[in-house]
Amino acid sequence: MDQVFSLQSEARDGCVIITTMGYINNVGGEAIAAECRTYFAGGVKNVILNLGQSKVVNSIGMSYIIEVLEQVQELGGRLVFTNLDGPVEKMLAIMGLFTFAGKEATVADALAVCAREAVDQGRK
Amino acid sequence: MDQVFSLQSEARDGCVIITTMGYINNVGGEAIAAECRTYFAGGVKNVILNLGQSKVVNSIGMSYIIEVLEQVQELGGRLVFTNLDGPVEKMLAIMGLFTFAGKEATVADALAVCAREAVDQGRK
Amino acid sequence: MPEPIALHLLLPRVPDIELVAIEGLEKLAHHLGLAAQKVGEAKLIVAEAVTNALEHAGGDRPSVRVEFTVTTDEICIFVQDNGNGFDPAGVQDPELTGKLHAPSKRGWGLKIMKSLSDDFRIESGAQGTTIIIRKLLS
Amino acid sequence: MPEPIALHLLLPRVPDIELVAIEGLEKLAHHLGLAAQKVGEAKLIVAEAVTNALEHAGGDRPSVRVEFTVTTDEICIFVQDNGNGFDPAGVQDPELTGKLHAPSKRGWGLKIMKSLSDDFRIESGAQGTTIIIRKLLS
Ligand SMILES: Nc1ncnc2c1ncn2[C@@H]1O[C@H](COP(=O)(O)OP(=O)(O)O)[C@@H](O)[C@H]1O
Ligand SMILES: Nc1ncnc2c1ncn2[C@@H]1O[C@H](COP(=O)(O)OP(=O)(O)O)[C@@H](O)[C@H]1O
Repeated sequence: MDQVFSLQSEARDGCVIITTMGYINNVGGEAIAAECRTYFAGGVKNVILNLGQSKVVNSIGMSYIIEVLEQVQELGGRLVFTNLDGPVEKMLAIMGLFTFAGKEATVADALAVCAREAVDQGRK
Repeated sequence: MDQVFSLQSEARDGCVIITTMGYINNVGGEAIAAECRTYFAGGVKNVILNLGQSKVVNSIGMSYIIEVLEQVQELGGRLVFTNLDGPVEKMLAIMGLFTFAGKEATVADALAVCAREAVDQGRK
Repeated sequence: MPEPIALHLLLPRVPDIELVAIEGLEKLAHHLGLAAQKVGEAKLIVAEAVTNALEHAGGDRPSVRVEFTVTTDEICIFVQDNGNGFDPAGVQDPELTGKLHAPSKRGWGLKIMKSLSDDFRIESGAQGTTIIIRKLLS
Repeated sequence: MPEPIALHLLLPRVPDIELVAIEGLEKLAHHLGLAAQKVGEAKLIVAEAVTNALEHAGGDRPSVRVEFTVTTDEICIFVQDNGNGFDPAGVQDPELTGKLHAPSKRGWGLKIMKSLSDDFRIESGAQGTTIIIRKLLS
């Protein structure tokens, strides 16, 4: 069964990697947004969101992810989703999230994307 | 939620240690009994049953444990339950299982009990 | 009297479906902050009652009705099947010594339900069987 | 036509109770061996529908009726609340660009349910709201 929500976070190379477990509703969404705010305050501006272990989410939970996207954009950073389960990926696509946020197979792929962009920005 | 049944087994010091995960009904009970039969055929005669991660069981599942107890008795071995969740312990007590089977806090405690008995039997 | 919270289910005969009822009871119990030991015992009662009901539910459409009514004082469990019923008075109390070396080691469900509950009622007839159980929380 | 399997629930307003319905659907789907992607999408529909229904269910006794009817061909989802209803035609289709920088980022439930289903019907009135969704499996 899709258990109660929990999350783990870790900063690496200027990105915060957030890995969620279980159902993301308003409570889980709010927890993700709060976690991001803490890292933003510490200077991080990219968010990698590994939702691989969240097979059930609701749109209220995802509305908090829009808030995260908004903040990332203001900071000139990036939001990248990873390890998406097929149905969740389809739902995020319906919401249009991949127009503004990235999507990678794994956290390692997402880290590589963020590193490449940092280099590109450095060149400009 | 109490997930689908699975088990792990390992032989140590003449005991098979069976660790179950999830709901034990007829399917899980039968799987435990089958696993024990394999080890009995290999010469093992003591069973340590760690039910710590099975918080829901039903009496049909437990009827297969009575079969295991019967076989252990025929072999002159012992059945010891470990890590019991309070409600499951109460249910096994209602069934009278602790008259014939042991109950220890941990697998390590159960292994010590079996080792002590092996020494005692050696002395006789 | 605290306002009771109710959850009703009508379950088909599908493997492990009793876990859905048990999960429902867990959510109510968690919301009310009930003691884990009592709730765990109630879950074992539900596992027995629903397993029996599903085993004996009858006809083309075997189905089992489960209703929980929960307060901070007690858990009420109602389980009803549409089977052929039985005579509860005719069921012998099981004994472990009698089950060891016997061909069938089953027959523990009713004893376990009675032992774990504070009030156990069973009504059975040709239309099916209903059990109603109360479990006090203090 | 394969014989449909039905599961009915009457849910109280308790945190995460929609997971009980979702778990029930999972058991039916697993029994019938349905494709994970379709079942996963159906679960997301249920999460949206039940969340809405619980949010708007009314009176002293907020409650939500959920019914699944499943075959190897399709999943039917019925969700009914006893709230005050609303006019579905009056709800604007959400756009992400409109939600970014807006005070409320919500308003995606109906769009998601419609997009993930093959047939979406909604009836709403002063007695409450009913949604009926079909999801084809092939
Ligand atoms: N819901 C029911 N409908 C019909 N018969 C039942 C029902 N529940 C129990 N019984 C009868 O009572 C007997 C004892 O039930 P129980 O103590 O639960 O053990 P078991 O189901 O393992 O035999 C069963 O074998 C069955 O004959
Ligand atoms: N079951 C319902 N009862 C009453 N109003 C509803 C119901 N479902 C949806 N609505 C109305 O439709 C609007 C849009 O719903 P939805 O798309 O699910 O997004 P959200 O619930 O996040 O606002 C809600 O804000 C609400 O006004």
